[in-house]
Amino acid sequence: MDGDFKATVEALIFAADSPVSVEKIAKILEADMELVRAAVAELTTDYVPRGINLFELAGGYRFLTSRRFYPMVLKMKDTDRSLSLSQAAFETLAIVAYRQPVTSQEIAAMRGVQSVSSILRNLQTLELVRIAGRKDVIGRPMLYRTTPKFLELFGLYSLDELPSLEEIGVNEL
Amino acid sequence: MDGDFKATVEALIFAADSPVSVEKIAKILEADMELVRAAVAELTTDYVPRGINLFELAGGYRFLTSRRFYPMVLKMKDTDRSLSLSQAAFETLAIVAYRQPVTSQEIAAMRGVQSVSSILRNLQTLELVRIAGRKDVIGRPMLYRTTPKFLELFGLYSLDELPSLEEIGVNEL
Amino acid sequence: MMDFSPAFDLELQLEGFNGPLDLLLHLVRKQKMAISDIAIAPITEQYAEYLKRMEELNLDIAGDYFVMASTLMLMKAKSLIPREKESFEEMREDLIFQLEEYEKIVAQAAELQKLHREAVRSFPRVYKEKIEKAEREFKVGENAIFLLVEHYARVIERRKALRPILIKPKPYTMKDVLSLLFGVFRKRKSTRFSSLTHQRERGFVVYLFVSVLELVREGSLKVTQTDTFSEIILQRRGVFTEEKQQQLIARFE
Repeated sequence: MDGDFKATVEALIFAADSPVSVEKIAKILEADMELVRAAVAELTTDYVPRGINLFELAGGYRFLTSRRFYPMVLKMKDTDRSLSLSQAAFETLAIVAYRQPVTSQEIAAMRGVQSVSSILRNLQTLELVRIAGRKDVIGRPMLYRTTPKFLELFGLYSLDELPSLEEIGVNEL
Repeated sequence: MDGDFKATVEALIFAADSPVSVEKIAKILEADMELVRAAVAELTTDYVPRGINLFELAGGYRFLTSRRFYPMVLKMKDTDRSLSLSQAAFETLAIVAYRQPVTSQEIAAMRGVQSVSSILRNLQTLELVRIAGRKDVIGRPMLYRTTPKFLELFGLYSLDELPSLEEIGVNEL
Repeated sequence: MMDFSPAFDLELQLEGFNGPLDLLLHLVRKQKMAISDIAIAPITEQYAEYLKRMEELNLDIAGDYFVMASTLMLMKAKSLIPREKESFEEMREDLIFQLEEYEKIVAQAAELQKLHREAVRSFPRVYKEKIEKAEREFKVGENAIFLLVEHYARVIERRKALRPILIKPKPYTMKDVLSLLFGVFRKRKSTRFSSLTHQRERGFVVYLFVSVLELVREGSLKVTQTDTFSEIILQRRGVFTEEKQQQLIARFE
């Protein structure tokens, strides 16, 4: 691996404000995706013992501080990125995450309540959920999906990484 | 040098909001200033060949993208083609779209700010908003409307297709 | 009324329920029942007891809980009528499905909480480097139109938040609804359900429905409906005394 190529990949990931995908890096560097993937893999290994780690998030790569040093960094920052969401909001988010795209009415029915619109508004303001079009049924209700920021804040690379009910330990009937 | 100590210093510098001084790091880690200074020196050397460098600036340390790779970073920033509107600009555009025809003063009042004229000029330059006459009140202020290009960009046939507030569970009061 | 007084786990935070399904699931688990074995009659009683207890503690109970209560009461009523057997079974199946789905959602929500707690142990770099950008073409994303309504909503909500808060009229209580119902039947023998609900809000209708079911159960009212969704006719049986009214009110308070 050419040291400068790897360092360029490192610089790009570092300079971006959100996770950067392998495709994007390959396009910018006019390089082969495989080469980029190899560089990213090497970087990931290089950073394992360090204070900064390379994370796979929201379809791309991003540098974040290592989770091991959470207490010390927290001491400096005073506050972490925790969302203060109610249980009801977490349930609503779970429905959107696992069953997207989904309408507001469908979510309300699943939670056994009349309306979830204020919770959905809140999740939208937090940029965890967004409107992703309309459903092709009478009334054309809006469909909701999770955002890349949701993936980032929940440590996921893609929605496929959401733990299955089996993994959680609930038997799917 | 203890690898974990150095890694903690690395994490702190990375996550800080502004350049951090040796003094501050020493205080957080309850460690000797000399030890912190040594860790910073080692980190600086470690990062020399990489895509990220450690710089001493304004009385503190911070990581920045290595200057050598600036051309590539610039290229990446340029690739982020879909220039997004600022929060303020989006809000202003939304008010024009939903309340047209509307005066600059009315928009400013709704947003709770003194003036939106520079934002409106910007939206005019982007051809999203246009002047559509004057209001028949004292001072005859100009009235703003959205343009056909706005409809085209936002994928609408007509303004009737704007999603309603009601649909997202917000009632205008 | 069957004397049924479940031992209340008062240490449990009553206000900690996240909605009617959460409360129902809690009741089913307490009975160490499988969801699919849910027995409607006892669960209905317990559910009502919980609501009563929550009211006693002056908790702010969302209307959603009463909607579920009336559904349960309706199911219970249907279970007693042979002709309604099929309809009852259908409703019971639906409720079982809903509870099973809800159980999954709760597990998934807990998993998300766990993922989030772990993910936020890492911090991003916050300050931005000023790297000059070239002039860029203006484009909007695919869902920009929805972003537009969201921004508009944000403006409206911010403006609303700055306004003085209007004091909402006190919502109906079971007492108000029962007094109204008794008032009507002191004067006449029968009435249409729709005439009582005309231009009333949902909360009132739910209370009214629950009251009617209660009166049917104890034999003071007869209800006829010839077809699904057709007009419901309420007929008085026996006398609507002040005493009976007080009795019923006491039961709900």
